[in-house]
Amino acid sequence: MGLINPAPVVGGNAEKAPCSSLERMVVAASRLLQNGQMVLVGTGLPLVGATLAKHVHAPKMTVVMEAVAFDSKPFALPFCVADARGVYRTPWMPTAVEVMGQFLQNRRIDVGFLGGAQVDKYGNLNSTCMGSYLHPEKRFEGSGGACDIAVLSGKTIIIMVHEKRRFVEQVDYITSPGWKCRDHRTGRLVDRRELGMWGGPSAVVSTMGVMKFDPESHEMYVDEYFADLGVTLGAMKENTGFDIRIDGARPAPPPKAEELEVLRTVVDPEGIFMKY
Amino acid sequence: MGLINPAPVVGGNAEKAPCSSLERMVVAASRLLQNGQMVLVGTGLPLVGATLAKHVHAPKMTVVMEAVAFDSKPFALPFCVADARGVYRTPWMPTAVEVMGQFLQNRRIDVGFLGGAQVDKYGNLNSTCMGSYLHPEKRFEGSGGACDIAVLSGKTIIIMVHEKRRFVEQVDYITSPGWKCRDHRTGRLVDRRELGMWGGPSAVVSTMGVMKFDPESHEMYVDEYFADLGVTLGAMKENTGFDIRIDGARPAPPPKAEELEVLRTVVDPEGIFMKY
Amino acid sequence: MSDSKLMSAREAVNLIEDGCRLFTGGWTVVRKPMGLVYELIRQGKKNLSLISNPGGPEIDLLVGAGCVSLTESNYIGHEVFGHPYSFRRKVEEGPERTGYHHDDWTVQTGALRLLAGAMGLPFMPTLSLKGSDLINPDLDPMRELRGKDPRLPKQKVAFIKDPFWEGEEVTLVPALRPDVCLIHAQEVGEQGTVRLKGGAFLDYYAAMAAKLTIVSAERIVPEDSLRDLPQANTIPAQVVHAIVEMPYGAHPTAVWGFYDNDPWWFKDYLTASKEEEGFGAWLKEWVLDLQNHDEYLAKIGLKRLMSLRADPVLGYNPKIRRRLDKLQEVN
Amino acid sequence: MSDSKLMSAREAVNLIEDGCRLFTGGWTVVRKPMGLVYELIRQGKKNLSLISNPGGPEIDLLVGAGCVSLTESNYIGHEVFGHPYSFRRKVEEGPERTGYHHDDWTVQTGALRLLAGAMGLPFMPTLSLKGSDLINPDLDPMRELRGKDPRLPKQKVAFIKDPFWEGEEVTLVPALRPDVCLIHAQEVGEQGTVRLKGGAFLDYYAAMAAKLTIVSAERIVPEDSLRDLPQANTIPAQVVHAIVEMPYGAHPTAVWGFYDNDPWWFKDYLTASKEEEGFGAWLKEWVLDLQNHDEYLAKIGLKRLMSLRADPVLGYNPKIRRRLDKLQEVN
Repeated sequence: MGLINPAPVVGGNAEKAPCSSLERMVVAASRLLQNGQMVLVGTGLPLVGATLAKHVHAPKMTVVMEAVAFDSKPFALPFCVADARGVYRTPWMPTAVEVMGQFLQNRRIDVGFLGGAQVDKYGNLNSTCMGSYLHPEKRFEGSGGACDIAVLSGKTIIIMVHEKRRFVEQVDYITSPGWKCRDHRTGRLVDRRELGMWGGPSAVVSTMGVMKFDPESHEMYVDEYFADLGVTLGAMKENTGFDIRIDGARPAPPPKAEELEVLRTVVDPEGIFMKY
Repeated sequence: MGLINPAPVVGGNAEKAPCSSLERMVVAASRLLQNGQMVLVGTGLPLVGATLAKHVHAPKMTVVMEAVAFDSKPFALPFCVADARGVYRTPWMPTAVEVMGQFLQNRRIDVGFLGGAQVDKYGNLNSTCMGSYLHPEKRFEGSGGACDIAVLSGKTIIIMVHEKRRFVEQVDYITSPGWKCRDHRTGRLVDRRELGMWGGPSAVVSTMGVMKFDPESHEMYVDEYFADLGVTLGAMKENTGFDIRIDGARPAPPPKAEELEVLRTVVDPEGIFMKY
Repeated sequence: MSDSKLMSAREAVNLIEDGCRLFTGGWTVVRKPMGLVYELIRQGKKNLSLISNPGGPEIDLLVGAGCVSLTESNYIGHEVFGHPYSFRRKVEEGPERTGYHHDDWTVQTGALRLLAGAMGLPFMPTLSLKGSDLINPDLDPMRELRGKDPRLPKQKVAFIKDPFWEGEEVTLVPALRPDVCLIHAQEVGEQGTVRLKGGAFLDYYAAMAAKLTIVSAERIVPEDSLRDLPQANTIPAQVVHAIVEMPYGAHPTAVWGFYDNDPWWFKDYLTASKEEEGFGAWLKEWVLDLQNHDEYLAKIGLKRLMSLRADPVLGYNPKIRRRLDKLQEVN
Repeated sequence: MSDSKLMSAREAVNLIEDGCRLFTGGWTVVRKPMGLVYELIRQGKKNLSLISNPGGPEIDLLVGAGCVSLTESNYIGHEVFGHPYSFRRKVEEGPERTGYHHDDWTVQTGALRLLAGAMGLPFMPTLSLKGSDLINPDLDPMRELRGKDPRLPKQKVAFIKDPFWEGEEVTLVPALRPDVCLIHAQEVGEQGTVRLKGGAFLDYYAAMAAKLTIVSAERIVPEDSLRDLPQANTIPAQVVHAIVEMPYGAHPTAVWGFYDNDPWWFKDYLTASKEEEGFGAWLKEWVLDLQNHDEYLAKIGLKRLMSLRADPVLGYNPKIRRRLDKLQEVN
C-alpha cells in the first residue's frame, strides 16, 4: 500500500549488467529522499531518482511535478511532466498555479530535485545557455520551473553528470540561485539569506559522488565518492572546474541489487532517461 | 432551448390576484435585462427579477451568482447564492475567486443587479448598517459582494422598496459606490471616474417606478412611474427623501399577464421572496 | 496505524488553541462545520479571531457564546431565515463594552485575501473597494488594534501605482492566514483527500492557507476510490491534518446530496436568540448540556433528520418548505 | 443559427491579426493546438508576440517560419525527443540580425502572469525569481523595446515592501494579456463549454485573460451532455468565441484519451530542422503545400494515426516506444 503499481517489464534490460555511472548517480540521489517528504521533481533524472526512491524505501513520499502530476500511481515512466503516464490514478489534478504558485510558494515542498547544465561552487545552477546570455554560444530550451524550485523549496538536491565544463567556478548564467547568488539591486553575489530567501542546495549528486556545502563558507565539498565504480578523489578534483575540498570524503555505500533491479525493470525499463 | 426548465407548480398562487407593488417592481426590473447579457445577481429580489427575465424574454442571458451558480438551469428558486437549487444542471462550478475575482474584475459582467437598505441621489447604496458605522443604531448582516458588484460591473441596476427613509439625500454608509462616491484619500465625495472607476448605476427600480441618472449631474430622476398601480408623481416626490426631478416621467407599460403568471407559478411559487 | 488522521470531534477540536485565527468553510447556511463549532463552544474556546467568507449560524453562535474577540467577514447571517441577533447585539453594543471587534470586507476581497494566504503571499491586488466606505480610513474598526494584535495586518488596505502598464492606482489587500481551517465535507478519503459536492466555495483556498485543517465529513471513503474521478476532488490529502466522521455534521445547514436546511432549527434558534437570555437558554439546552454530536442528533430526532434528506440527483429536498412563517410540523 | 461559434480552421485563424499577442495552450509536447498553428503559418501571419507556458513544437515551427517577433516563455522544446533547432538558431543569431527577441520566465511566474491577466489585474506578486539572473536588469533582452512596443510591460519586474506584515521585499510580475488564445481540447460543447482531460495546464487562465479564444477539439458534443458532470469541465462557454472540429488537431503532440505523441513525426522534424534549409523543405512539404488539416492527416496516413491511439483508461498508448534512437517502422 502506498506503493506505485509495478510496471510490466517491457525491455530486456534486467540482466546483471554492471552498474553504469548514470545508474550509480540515480541510486545515490534516490537515497537522499525520505519517506513522508513532499518532493517536487523536474523531468529526466530527478523524476527517475524520485520514482526509484518511492519504490524502494519511501512509499509514502509525495511526488509532485510542475504541470499536473500530483501523488499519482504511474504504471510507466512519464517522459515529461505533462505526460498522461504521470496522472494515472492521481487523486487530484492541479495546474501550475496550484503546484508552483501555492504548494511551492507556500513552503509546502520539502525537497526540490533539479538537474542542470552547469553548477558552481555555491550551488548556482545554469540551465539556460552557454556563454553570454544576450549573445549565447549555445542556447538551451529554457529552464521551466527550475528557478522557482531553487528559490522556494525547503531544500534542493541537484543531479548532474560530473565533468569539468559542468562543475565550474562561476556559472555563465544563474538560472537557479544557490548559496551565493545575484543581488538584483547591485548585480553582486550575496548570501541568499541576505535577499530574504529560505532553502538552498543541500547536495549535488554526480556520476562520481555526492557533494555537500560547508555550513559556513557555503562552498561545495566532496562528501562521498563512488569507490565501487573505481572513482578516486584525485579524479574528482581533476574533473571539477574549481578547487574542491576532498578531506573527510568517504566511499559511498554501493548500490544494492534491489535498487538496480527496480531501476532497470520497473522505473525506466525502456531506458528513456537511463539510455541502456 | 436555453430556457430554464419550468418548475412544477407547487403553490396555489396562480389565481388572478391583483399585482402587488413587490411584483410590479420585479416585473419592471426584469425588463431592464437583455438577452445575451451576462448578469451577476445577489440573492433575493435581484435573483427573482433575473430568473423572470430569463423565462420571459431573455433565454440566452447568463445568470451568475457569487458563490458558485453559473448559467445553471434550476427547477426551483435558490434561496441563497450557495443553495443546491442554484447549481442544478450547471455547466461549470466556479468559486468566488473565479466569479468575483476573474469574471467580474476582468470586466466580463454586463450588469450587476443589487438590492440595499438605503440609496441616495447619486446611486450610492448602503446595505451595512443604519446610523454611524462604528456605533450603529441597527447593524445588518453585511454586504456580501455588493461593493464588488457596484465597483466592477459594466453597469448596475438597483432594486429597492420605495420609502422616504430608504431614498435619502446621503446614505449613512457607502457600501456600494454610485456616481459620486468616497475618495479614500480625502474623504470627500467625487465623481467615480476620477477614481479610475468604470460602470455605475444605470437604474433604480422601486415599488413606485423606475429612476435613472442624469448623464451630466448624475442625480437620480424619475423615468417611469407605476400608474397602473395608482402611483402618482406627487406620491413619488413625497416618498423620496431628497428633491427628485419628475419632469419628463412617463407611466410605465403595465405588466403582462404572462409575466405575472410566470412569476407566480414558475419563478417563486412558494413566495419565498415575493411573500404572497 | 500511528499516522492515521482519524479522530473524534473532541480530539480534533482539542488541537485548537485559544486566541487562534479560525476559518469556517461553507457559505452562509450551506455546508457549515456546525458539529465542530458546537464542540468548540463545549470546550469553551476563547478570544478567537474568526474568518468566514461569508459566515452563517456558526459565527452567530460563537459570537453569542463569548468565544470571539475578532471577526473579519463580508456577511454573518441566516439568509432569508432571519437575522443574526447575537452578532447584531454585540456590534450594536460596541467594542468598548464587549471587547469584540468586527470588520467588514467583501466577497471578492475576502476571496483574494484567502488566495494570497494559499499562495504564501503577504497581499493580493484588487480593483474593488474604491469609492466605498469599506476603505474609509476614518471608519476602520480595527484601527486601535493594528500594530498591537499580531493577528491583524498593520493597515486594512494599501495602494500602489501600476508600474507596468497604464499606471492606474491599484488597491492591495492583506493575506488571510488562518491558524485553523474547519471544513465539513460530503466525503473524505481515509488519508484525507476531500470531495466537496455542489460547490466548493472557498474551502480549498482556506485549507491551503491554514496551518491546521480539520475536516468533518458525512462519510469516510476508501482513499483509492476517490482516484476514480480526480476532477471531482477538491482538497488534496497533503493539507488535511485531522478527519472526523460526523453524519449530519453540518446540521442545520444544507449539504448537497445529503440533506437540506432544517427550517425548524432556524425557527427555534431565531425565536430564542432574539434576546440574550433566550440565546443563553438555547445554548445550554442544545450545546452545553449535550456531550457530543450523537446526543445532539438524538435530541433532534430521527424523524426530523430523515425529513431533511436530499434527493441524490437534485442535491436538495424538493418537498421541504422554506418559509418559516408557513412552517408546518415535521411529517 | 446565426450566433453559432462553429467555423472552419481557416475562418477561425482568419480572425487573428498580424502583430497580436498569441497564447498557445497545452504543455511542451502535450495537447498543443498544432492544426491551428499550421493554419497560422499557411495564412502567413507576421510579427506575432507568442506566449506559451511552456512551448513545444508549435513555437519552434512559428519561430522558424518567420511569423514571430517576440516570445516570452519558460521553455520552448520537444522534451526528450530532441532540441528546438529553429528557436535555438534564431536566438544564437541574435535580435540584431533576426529582429526576433526572446525573454525567459519561469513556470511559476508565467502562471502568475496569466493569472493576473485572467483576474483583470495589471500585476501579481511573487516570492520567486530572487537571486537569479532572470531578473538581472543588465540581462533584460527586451530592454530596448520597453516603452516602445505596447505589447510589452514598461519593465520586466518591480519590487514593493510588504506594507501589511513583516515588511519583506516582494517582487511584482506584469500581467500577460493575450489578444488571442488557441486551445486544443478533447471535447467542446456546441456552445463552447470546454472539457479538458488529463490536465488542464494553464488553458483556463489563458482563455480568461484573452480577448479572443479559439478552441479546436477532437469532437464537438451536445452542450447539455457536458452538464452531467460539471466538475469535469474546464472553461465556460462564455469566454469561448470560435469552435473548430479537428480530429487529430494536436498531432504530433499527445492528447489524453485520444492519441499519444507521434515519435516518427519528431524524428523526421528533428532531422530536417537541424539545418535551416532542411526546415524550409520540411515546412513546404508538411504545411505550405497542403490546403488544410485533412490533407495533412491524409499525408500522415491512417496506419500511423491508428497506431498512435490511446488506451481510453490509461489515457496513453502503452505499446508505443518513445526512444527515437530505437524507433521501428509503424506497425
